[in-house]
Amino acid sequence: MIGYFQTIYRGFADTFKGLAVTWRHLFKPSITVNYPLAKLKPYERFRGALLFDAVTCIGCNLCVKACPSDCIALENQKTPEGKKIAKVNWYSIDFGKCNFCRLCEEACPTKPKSVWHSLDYETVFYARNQMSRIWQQGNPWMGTYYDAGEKIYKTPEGDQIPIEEIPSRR
Amino acid sequence: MAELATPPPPPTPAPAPAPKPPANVMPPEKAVPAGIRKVFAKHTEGTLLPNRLWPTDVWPNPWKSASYRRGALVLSALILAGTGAAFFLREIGVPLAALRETLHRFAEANLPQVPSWAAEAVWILAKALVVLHIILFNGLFLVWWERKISAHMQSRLGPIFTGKWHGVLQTAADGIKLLLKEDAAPKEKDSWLHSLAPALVFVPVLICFTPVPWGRDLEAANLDAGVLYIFAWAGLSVLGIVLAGWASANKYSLLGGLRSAAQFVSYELPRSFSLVPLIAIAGSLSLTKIAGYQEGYWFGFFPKWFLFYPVVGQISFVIFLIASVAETNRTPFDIAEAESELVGGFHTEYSGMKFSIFFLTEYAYVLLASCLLTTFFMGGGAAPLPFLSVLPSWFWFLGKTLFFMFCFLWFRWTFPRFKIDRLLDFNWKFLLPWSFVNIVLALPYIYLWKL
Amino acid sequence: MIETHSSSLKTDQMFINLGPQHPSTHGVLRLGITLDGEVIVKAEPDVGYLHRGTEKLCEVRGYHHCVVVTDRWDYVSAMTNNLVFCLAAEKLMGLEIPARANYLRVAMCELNRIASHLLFFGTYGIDIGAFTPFLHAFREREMVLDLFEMVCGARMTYNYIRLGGVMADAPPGWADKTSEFLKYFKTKLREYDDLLSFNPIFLDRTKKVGIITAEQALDWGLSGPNLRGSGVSYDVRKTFPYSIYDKLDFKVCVGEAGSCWDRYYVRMREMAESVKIVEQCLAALPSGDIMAKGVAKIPTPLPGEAYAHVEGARGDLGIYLVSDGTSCPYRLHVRAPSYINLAILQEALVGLRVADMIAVLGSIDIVLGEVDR
Amino acid sequence: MAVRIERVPGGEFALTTADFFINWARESALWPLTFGLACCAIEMMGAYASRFDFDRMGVIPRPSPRQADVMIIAGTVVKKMAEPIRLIYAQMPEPKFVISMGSCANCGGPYYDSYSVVKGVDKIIPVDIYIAGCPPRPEALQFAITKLQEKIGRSSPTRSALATPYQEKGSRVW
Amino acid sequence: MTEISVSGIVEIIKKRYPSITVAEPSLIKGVTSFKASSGTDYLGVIRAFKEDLGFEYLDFLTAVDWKGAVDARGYIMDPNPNPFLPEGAVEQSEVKANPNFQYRDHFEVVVVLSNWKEKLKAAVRIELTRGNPRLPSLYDLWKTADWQERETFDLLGIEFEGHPNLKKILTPDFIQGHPLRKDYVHVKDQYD
Repeated sequence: MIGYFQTIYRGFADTFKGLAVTWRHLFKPSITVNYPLAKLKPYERFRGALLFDAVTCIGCNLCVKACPSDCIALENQKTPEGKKIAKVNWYSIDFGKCNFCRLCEEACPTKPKSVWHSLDYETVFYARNQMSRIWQQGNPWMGTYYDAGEKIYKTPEGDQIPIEEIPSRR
Repeated sequence: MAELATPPPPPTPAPAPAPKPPANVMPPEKAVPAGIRKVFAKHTEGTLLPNRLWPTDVWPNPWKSASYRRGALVLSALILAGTGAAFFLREIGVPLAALRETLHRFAEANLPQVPSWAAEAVWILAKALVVLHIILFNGLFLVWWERKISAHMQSRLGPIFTGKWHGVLQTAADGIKLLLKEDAAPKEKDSWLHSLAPALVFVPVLICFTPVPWGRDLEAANLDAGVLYIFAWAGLSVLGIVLAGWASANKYSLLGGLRSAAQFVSYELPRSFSLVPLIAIAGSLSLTKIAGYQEGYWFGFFPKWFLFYPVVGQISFVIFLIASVAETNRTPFDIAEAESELVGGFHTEYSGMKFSIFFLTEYAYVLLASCLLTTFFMGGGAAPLPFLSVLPSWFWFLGKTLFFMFCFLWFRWTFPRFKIDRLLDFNWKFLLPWSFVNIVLALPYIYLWKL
Repeated sequence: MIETHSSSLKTDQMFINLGPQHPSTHGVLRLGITLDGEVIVKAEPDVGYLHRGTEKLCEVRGYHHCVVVTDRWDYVSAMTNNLVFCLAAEKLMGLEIPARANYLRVAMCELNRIASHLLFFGTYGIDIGAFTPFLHAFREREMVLDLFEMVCGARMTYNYIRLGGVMADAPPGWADKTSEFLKYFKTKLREYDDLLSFNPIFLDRTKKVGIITAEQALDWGLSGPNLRGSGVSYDVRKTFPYSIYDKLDFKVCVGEAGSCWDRYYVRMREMAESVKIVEQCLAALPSGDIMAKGVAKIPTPLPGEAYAHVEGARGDLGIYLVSDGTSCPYRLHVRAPSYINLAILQEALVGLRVADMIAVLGSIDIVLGEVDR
Repeated sequence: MAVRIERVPGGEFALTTADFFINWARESALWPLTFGLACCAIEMMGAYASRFDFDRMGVIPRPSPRQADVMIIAGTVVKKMAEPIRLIYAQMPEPKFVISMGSCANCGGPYYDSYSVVKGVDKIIPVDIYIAGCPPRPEALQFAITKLQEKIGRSSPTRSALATPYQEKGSRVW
Repeated sequence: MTEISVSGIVEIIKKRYPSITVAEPSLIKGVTSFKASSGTDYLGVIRAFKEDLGFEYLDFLTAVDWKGAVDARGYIMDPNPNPFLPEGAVEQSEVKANPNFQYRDHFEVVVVLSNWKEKLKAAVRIELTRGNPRLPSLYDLWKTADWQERETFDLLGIEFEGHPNLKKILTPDFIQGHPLRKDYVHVKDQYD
C-alpha cells in the first residue's frame, strides 16, 4: 500500500522537476543569432567559398591533382612558340562539386597562397551553370560564370560570392 | 532585382585592367585585385557579431543585456495596461442588459410590423457572433503565443520577421497561405467523407461555448444543464476524427483515427465523474450557478474556490486537468497525431484549408478546457482576494483562463508521449477508480459541513 | 471465462511501410512491418537508400584523398572515421605518431563522441515525443561544433586527422574555451536527467521495452552502447587499447537489463566519462610537433593488409585495408557498427507495438551514412 | 511595388496589389518537409535548433508532404531513393519549391564518379535554389530561404495561369 | 578451456585440421591468419574457434577480389559542366597495377573473430575460384553473418549456401553485376 503511494509521489515529484527545468529556461535569455540582421563571423580557419588570385598563381597544377573531386581546372599561358610560362590563362573551380576540404590550399606552393578559403558561407546559385566560377587573366572580374548556351561571360550581379572579410592569406 | 528570365546584360564598359604591380615586389599582405571588392556588392546590411553567444556568457547575469531588460519592461507595461483598461471598463454585464432593454423598446416603438420575438432573435444572434469571434481570435492569438512560449522555453526566439513586432502577424500569414494552398489528397480518398470530417470536428466545439460564463452574467445562454450540454457536444468531434482517419485512405491516418477513438471515449469518463462532487455540492448543473456558488471568502481572505476544498478539491482538479489534456489531444496524450509514429496521424492527408480547420479545432478545445477549469475550480469571475474585486469579473476570468492555457502549453513542451496501451491502463486503472474514491470522500462535504 | 482463441477470429494482417521518408527513421531507412492489430508480427528493414558506393570510390582515390571520403560515413562523429582510417594506414606504413598529435586526436574524438551522443539524446527525445530536449541538446552541440570550427575549420566534415598526425595545432584560445565548455556541460548533464531520463512517462515508455539479452546481442554482433546496455562490458578502448587510451583512466559504463532505457542511460553516462577523458587530455597535453616526419605528399605503402578498429560513438568501427603497393588502397572494407546493429531489428521488433518500434529503433541509434556507406 | 498610401479626402488608404499580399503570406509561412538524407540533414536540424532558429522566419518542419511548401533536398540523392523523391514531390500541393542543399544534391559532390549516385537532384525534380557547401552552414540555408522568399516576392500568382510562382527559365522541366 | 595463446591455437588447429595452413607472415598485422582450403574446412575451423577456443565474437566477414587494377568503366561521371574543357575531358586518374605484385584471378573471403578474455584476434581466409564462388554460410553460428553475407553477395557476388534469404541489400535492383568486382562495368541507366 505504501509502495503504491510512493510511486504516485515519485511520479508527481519527477514530473514537477521536469516542469521546473522548462520554467527556468523560460526566463533565461535566448542564444539565437538573429541571422539576416546579425551575422556570425566564422572563426579564422573556417573553410568558406574558394577565392583565386591570378597575379600570384604560377599555374603549377598541384591544386588540380590535390582536389579529391577534380573540380579545379586551369590552362597555362603559352609563349607564341608554345612553351608554357608560369602564368594562368583561365582558372575555374566548380563549386557544385567542391567539398570544401582545404586540400588545394595546402597543396598550393605560392606564398601567400593564390587559392584560399574565404570566410564566406553565403554561396547560393539559381541555375546549374552558375556553379563553376571562372577567373580569366584578361578579365579582372572575380566571379564571372560562362554561359555555355550563349557563349558569353555573365556576372550574376549581387548574388555570387558575397565576401564579408577576406582573411590575410596564409 | 532584374527580372531573372532574361540573362543579365554583360557589363557595358570594359573595366580598365588593374595596374600591373612591378614583378619583383611582393604584393602587400592584403593585396587583392580591385575587381574583387567592387564586384562583391554588399548584399545585406547585417552587422558582424565578433563574439559567439555562448550560454556561459549570456546566462550568468541576464539583466546585464539591454534587450533582456527591454523585454521585461515591455512585458510589465503590457500587463499594467491590461489591468488599467479593465479597471476603467468595469462590469460589462450591467450595460449589456441595459442595451438589451433599449433594443426591445426600440423594436416595439418603431417597428410594429416586426413580430415580438424578432428583437430577442437579433440579440441572440449578436451574442453568437461575439462568441464565434472570441474563439477565432483566440485561435490566432494562441498559435502565436504557443510558438513564442515554446521558443523561449527552448532558449530561442520564435517568430520575429513576419509582423512588425515579434512576428505578431505570423498566424495570419499561416492562415492565408493555407487558404491559398491546393487541396492535394490521394485519388483513392472517400471524397465526400474527406471534406465532411473537418466540419464534423469543428462545429461541436463552437456549440460547446454557449454556457461558458465569461464573467458575472456574461454567458451566452444560462442553460440549466450546462455541464451535460458541453460533454454531449464535445463527444461528437471524435466522430469527425475517426471519419478523417478512415476517409484519407492511408494506413497511418486509419491507425491514428482508431487510436483517438479509444482515447476520447475512455477519457470522457473520468472527466465527468471527477465533476460529480462539485455538482453535488453546488447543487446545480448550470455553470453560472457553479461559478456563483464559489464566490465569497473563508476567514475573510481565503477564496471559496472548489480547488481549495481540503482533499476532494485537489483530487478532482488533478483528474479533470489530466482528462482535459487528453481530450484536447495534446502531449502527453497526442498519440492520435503522434509525429514520430504516425507521421501526421489522422490529418496526414489533409492540406490547405481543411488542415487549418483541424489546427484551429485543437486550439479551440484548449480554450474550452481552460474555461471549464476556471469555472469549475477557480470560481469563474470571482476575485482571489476581497479588495481585488474592484477589477471586473471578466478580467479575472480571462486571467485564470490564460494561466490554464499556459499550463497546457507548458505540458506540451516538457512531457514525452504515452503509449496507447499504457495510456488506456492509466485511465482505467488509475484515474477512474480515484474519481470514484473521490466521490465517496466528498460525501461529508455534501451532507455534513456546508462549506 | 470464454476463451476466444485468436485463430478463430478472422483477422488479416496489415502490412505498413515505414517509408524511406519518415520523421523518426533518422534518415532514409524503410521498415516493412506486418501488423496484427497493433502488435508487430514481422519486421524487415530495407537499407540501401543512401548507398553511395564509397568502398569502390576509395579504390580510385589516393590515401590522402580517402580521408575526405571517410568524413561522410558516420557523419555525426566524423572524427572517429578519420582516426580509424589513419590508424589502419599507419599500421600499413609503420608510421610513428608524435605524442602531441595522439593527445589532440583523442581529445577531438571524445569531444566528437559527446556531440554524437547529444544528437542521440535530442532525436531520441523527439522519437518518444518530447521536443524540448532536442533543442537543449543542440544548444550544447553547437558549442562543441564551435570548438571544432576553431581547430579545423569545418563544423561536421573535419578532415582533421591525417596520415601521420593532425592537420593543424590547436589555436591558443582553444584549450581554455574547451575547459569552459566542459565545466558548463557537467551541470547540463544533471539537468538532462531531470528533464527526460527520470521522467515517469519516459521511464514507462522505455523501461521494460525492447529487451535484448546478452546472448542475443553477441549472436547479432552488436557493439558499443547497445552491447553494453545488455550487460556485456566490451569497450575497444579497454580490451584492445589503441593510440594513448591505455594511459587514460575512465570507467566503462554497463547497463543491466538490455532495455531501451539501459542503452539510453549508458550513452548518457558515457558522455560524463568522455568529459573526464578530455579533461585529462587537456591537462597532459605535451608540446612538440603535430605531424610525423617523412610522410610523403602521396603516400604509397608496401603491399600488405591491416585491420584497425576503434570504439566509435555507435560501436566497434573497424577498417580492413588491403594495399598492393600502388598509391590507392586496393580494397577497403568498413566494419560499420550501425549496419550490424540494425540487423537485430528483425528479431527485436517481433511482438512489440507500433509505438515501441519507434522507441527500440531510436535506442539502437543508427546513422544511415554508416549503414549504407 | 509594396504598399502605397493613397491620400483621400477624410483619410488615407493603404493600397496593395493582391500579388504582394499573396506573396507575403506565402513567403512568411514557408513550411519545409522534414526530409533529411545525409550529413546536410544534421545541419538542417542545426538550423531548426536554438542557435540558428528557423522559427524566426515562420519556417516549421512538417512531417507530411501534404502540408509542406518547400522540399529541402539535404544530402546525397541515391538512385534507389530517386523514385521516392519524385513520388513525394508529386504529393506536395501546388505552390511548391525545391531547395537543393549541399554539393551532393547540386551535382553529386564528392561522389561525382559513383555508380549509385544521381549526379544532381535537378535530373529528377525542378530545383529553385542551389546552396554550395559540404555541408553548408545553417546560416547558408537561412540565406537560401531569404533568397527563396525574394524569388516568391518577385513572382505574380494572380497573373500566371497555373497559380504557381513564375519559375525561372529551364528549372521547371515539365 | 586451456590457457589460450597464439601458439596454443596454432597447434590445436593443426592437430584437428591438418589441411589448414597457417599463413606464415601473419597477413593482417597482430591477427594470426589461417588459410582454409575447402568449404567444409572453413566451416569446421570457425566452429572449432567458436566452441572450443572461446572466440565468441565475429568481428566482420568480407571478401577481396584479387584480379588486378580496377577497371575505369566501373565508374560513371557526369560530363564536366566546365565549358572550357571539351566534353568529358576530366581524365579519370587511371589506376595502374603494381607491376611486381602477383595478382591472382580469384576471390578471397576473410573472416576475423575475436576472443575478448584472452584479447586475441584470429582470421580465417579461403580462396574461391572466379567461376562459381560458393561457400557454406555462417548463419547458424552467428546471426550477424546474415547481413554481412548478404552485403558480400550483393557487392562481390559470392554465394553462401544455407543462407536464409540471400538477396541484394545495398545496391538498387536495376544495377546488374556486382560493383566491387575489379572487372565491373557500369551499365548506363535512366539517372546517369
